[in-house]
Amino acid sequence: MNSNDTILITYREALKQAVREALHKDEKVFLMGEDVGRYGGAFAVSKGLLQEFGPERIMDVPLSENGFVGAGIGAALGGMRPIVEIMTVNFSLLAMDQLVNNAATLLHMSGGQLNVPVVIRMSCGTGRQLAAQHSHSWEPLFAHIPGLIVLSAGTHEDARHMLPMALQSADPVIIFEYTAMLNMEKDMPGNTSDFNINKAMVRKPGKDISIITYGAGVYKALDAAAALATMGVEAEVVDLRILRPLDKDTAFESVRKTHRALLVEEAWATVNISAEISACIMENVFYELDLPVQRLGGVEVPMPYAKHLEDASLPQKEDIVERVKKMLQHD
Amino acid sequence: MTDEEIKHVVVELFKKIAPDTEPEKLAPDDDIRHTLEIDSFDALQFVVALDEHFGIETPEEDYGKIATMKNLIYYIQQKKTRLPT
Amino acid sequence: MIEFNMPSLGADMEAGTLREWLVKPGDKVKRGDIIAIVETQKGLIDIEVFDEGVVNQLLIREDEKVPVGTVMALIANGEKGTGKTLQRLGKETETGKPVEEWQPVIAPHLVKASPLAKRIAAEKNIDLQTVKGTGEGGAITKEDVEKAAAQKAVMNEIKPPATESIRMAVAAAMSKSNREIPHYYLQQKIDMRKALAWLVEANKLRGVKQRLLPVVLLIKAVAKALTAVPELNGYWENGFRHKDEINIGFAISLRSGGVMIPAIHNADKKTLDELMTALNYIIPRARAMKLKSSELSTSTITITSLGEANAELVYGVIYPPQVALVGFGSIIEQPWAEQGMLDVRPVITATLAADHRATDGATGSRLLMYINNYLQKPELL
Amino acid sequence: MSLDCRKEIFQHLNNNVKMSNIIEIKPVHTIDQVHGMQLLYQMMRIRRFEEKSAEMYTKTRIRGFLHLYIGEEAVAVGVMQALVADDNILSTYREHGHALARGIDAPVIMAEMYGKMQGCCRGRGGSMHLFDAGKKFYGGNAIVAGHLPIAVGMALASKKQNKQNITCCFFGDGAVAEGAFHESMNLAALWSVPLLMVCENNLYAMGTAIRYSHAVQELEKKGAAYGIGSVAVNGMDVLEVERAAREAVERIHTTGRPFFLVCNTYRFRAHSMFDAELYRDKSEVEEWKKKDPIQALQKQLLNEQLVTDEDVQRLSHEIEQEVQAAVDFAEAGTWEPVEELSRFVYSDQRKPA
Repeated sequence: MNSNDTILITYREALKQAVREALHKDEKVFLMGEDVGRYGGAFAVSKGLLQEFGPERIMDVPLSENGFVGAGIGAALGGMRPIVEIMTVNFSLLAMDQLVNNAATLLHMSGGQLNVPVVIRMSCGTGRQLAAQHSHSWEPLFAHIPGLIVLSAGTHEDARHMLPMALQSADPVIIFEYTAMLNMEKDMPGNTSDFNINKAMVRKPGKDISIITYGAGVYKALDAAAALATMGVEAEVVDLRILRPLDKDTAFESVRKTHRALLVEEAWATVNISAEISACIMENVFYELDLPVQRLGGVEVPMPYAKHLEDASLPQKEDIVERVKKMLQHD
Repeated sequence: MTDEEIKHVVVELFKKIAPDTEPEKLAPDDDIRHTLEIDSFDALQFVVALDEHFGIETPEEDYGKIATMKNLIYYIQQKKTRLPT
Repeated sequence: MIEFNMPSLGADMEAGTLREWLVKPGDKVKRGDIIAIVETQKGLIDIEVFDEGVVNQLLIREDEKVPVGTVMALIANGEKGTGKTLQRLGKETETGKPVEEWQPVIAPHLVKASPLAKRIAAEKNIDLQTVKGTGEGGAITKEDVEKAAAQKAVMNEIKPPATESIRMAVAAAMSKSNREIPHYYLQQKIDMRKALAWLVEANKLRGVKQRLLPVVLLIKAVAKALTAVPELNGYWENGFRHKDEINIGFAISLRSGGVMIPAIHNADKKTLDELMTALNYIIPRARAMKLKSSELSTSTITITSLGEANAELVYGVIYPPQVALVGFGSIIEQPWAEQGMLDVRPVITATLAADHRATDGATGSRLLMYINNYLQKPELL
Repeated sequence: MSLDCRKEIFQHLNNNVKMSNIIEIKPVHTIDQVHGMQLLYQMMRIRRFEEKSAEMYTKTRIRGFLHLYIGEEAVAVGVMQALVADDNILSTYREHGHALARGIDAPVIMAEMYGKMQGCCRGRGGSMHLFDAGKKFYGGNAIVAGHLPIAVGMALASKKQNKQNITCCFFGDGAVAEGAFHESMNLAALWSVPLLMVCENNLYAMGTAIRYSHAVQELEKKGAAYGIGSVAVNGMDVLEVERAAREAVERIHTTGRPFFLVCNTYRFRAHSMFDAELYRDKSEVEEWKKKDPIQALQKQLLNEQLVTDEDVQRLSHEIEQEVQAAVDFAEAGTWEPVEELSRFVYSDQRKPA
């Protein structure tokens, strides 16, 4: 792609443009969430939108996660196109009943009669010293649930373009957005003609090892791959993007090429997305493997506050580089 | 079994062990190992084959009794009649 | 007649105990009447009747425990019954299908290799047992198999199964040997009386198929001698490289001309029976020219044995990069002087051709002495 | 309602709420013959359908949980008179009565409980999850109070789209103890949405009596606390329920605000089929059975000579045939092929790229 076709943008601005565009395009779309209006969004993503669209379309809601997420589901059933923002993924636990028992089940329980076209946005991730109750990586939790579509916006491109795609889905979509990336400025491809929310993406091609990741792991993996390149290792970085229904084929394709896989994510390693991908690799492309699949996940501890402990509990770029070196060192 | 039938089987056995020889051309009194250039290993294979096909155990001291085709056929006939069928 | 059954009040109810009948035969009952009290794990539950009629017969006594569905009473209704007996759900799915014939295929786990390495090995017909792993913990990786495959391809090129090319390969190797290796030769006559006598006795204990040939004694004697004289077991590659494994290359002459020299691995550690088994495995395949490249490339020394009715002694040509070759002539009867007495003994002449760059005559001589000594004590072989 | 109680409620009211939120429904004594027969027919039909369901349950034709509405029929039938086809309805797991009163055919309900493909949800829902999008009947929800936030959202959608329909949400006294109830009441009032919240107070949350669940047992007071118009009525009297519901719906239309209708009622049957009812006395059940809503209406109609015994017999006979037809339909139904198992997890329109 030509460099003229990229746009320099912050992750926050990408998110905001997506919401703004959706509100302009379809009058049935409205944004509801805690402090999305007068406050301007807890992370300033929706700043200014209240003034532009008014309180009917930028709805501040009380601190009732179960209530307003359920209301979002109801509004979707009633013909609207709600975007529900849960301020942080940590509070989504209070809305779990609505997400699991209603959003995910109504289509099936009704024998195909009812669609729930609701989009839930959640700010999430770690790395800002917010300690145990505000640093959750709940992607695996939601990816476990049939009936939900679970997206992880690990790049600026996805921050900008996943939402419009999600609003075309007849089924409930959960989008994970990453707080730690909000201020990050990146070049984003301007051309979106082949954009989709069905396929994982190879963010950097390589032939020696597949680093399969998503969300906050994507940029870390790309940085690690750049470092590895200086050592003569061509790592391929796969961004899973769609955590349910998981696009396994892209991962398999990559393993067929490199024959080695390192799975990276911030969520606790036990029963995480990597565990699922690893099992799928065993089931489907076992005979492509030249090394055992390896994982780098979060250390299994409630997130500590102190910076050095927080850093140590998450897979970092250096950890990825070290692990890859170890995997490839045997000759 | 007639002598001819035994000879036929024996020839087949030799052909299997030493495919590039022509055991059917052996004269009754030719020294088999010498004529066919069979070494001790092939000879042992042949004794094993005799055991498998005719149920005849050939002790090492009898190796001299099976050196020619004539003797070999006689030896087999003798051994066979001695065995209960 | 209508059947009144022990009702199923939940999937977790399997049986109930009748505690009390609230009706007796002859009583009229109508839909919704409570006619029995049944005890379940959740306590006493009133049981209603869904039909109308006259109680004809009570089939279950009070305090009797019966499974769900058991007929507890018969109720007579003048007209045709509405409560036709319904089959229990689920039965229809249990009807006996023929049991599928199924045999598990469980291959033994023999080598430590990556799945990809295994797949490539299968595709390229490489025996993983012969591939050395360089991966984690000695695991065979894709690269290892591909290396082995490349080697095999080379071997196949120099060893097409045509007699002529075997002749050419032997010619090339022997020319190289004669050109590059400064050979020295030693020879030693060996009395085989004890060895052959021991063999006759040993073979009496064995079935036809287990019989040993004299050559296995020779092989084992050489192998054991090499453990005492390791300087002759190895390669000359810019200097002598000793090999720990004693892999004996055994020269097999092909009827159509040429020789093949497959290796008998770890010959010093094999019993005589195992050596015989190895020969039984190798010789027919060598003659059929079906040897694997690895079997041809791993020997650390060569033995050539002429067998019976042949020349008395052989001066061999070393197979490079090996540094020694042991030759055995035919066993022939010869006059033999021992302790001032003359006797006739079966005698074999052992020869050694050795690379003078690697060893000197004294070393070679020690090897022949050891071989002789071992053949005098066959029971120790 | 005592005066003391009212004072207490007003003390809790938000200052912004100007009107009195506890409403009284004036009794009406006249009844139209045809309408009276209609109400009686609907209640009798629900009861007979459920008795048959219980029978089929004991014979293992129906499985899972089966919660019977017997005794509470007046609530569903009464409230439903006030609703029109465009209104949304959400209910609980004790919803056969609501489904039938809403007009979902008995055979497809029975087939659903049998787990057959001809059921209203193709056997995916069962007794606790009856849905009919065409009838705007949104379940059949088995997490207590889980559907209340959805009802708020549906009402919100109507408001945003300037639709004239309202949303009616049925739930029990147990739900009132859930956080979702309080969040929903707050949101509904805050957003002023056209929502009728109908609490069927049958005095028991499964086996726990209301006195063990609620510090304040006059549940209508909880609506007032959110500034929502609230009234409690005799849920054993279908005419009173109907009148209250009609007035409530009218207020919702005129004010655009939600309304909270508490129907005090009683379930004659156990919570579900497998229940020894250790938590209540048989005498209490017998007392309530004297207030049977079907008997009460029947008696009133006979007294006022609006129906005859023969009319009732004829109704009963028709219902018997209808219910038997539902069973026959369910029996004759077929199982959905297992190959279809994974359908309806995602919409068919979402195809892999």
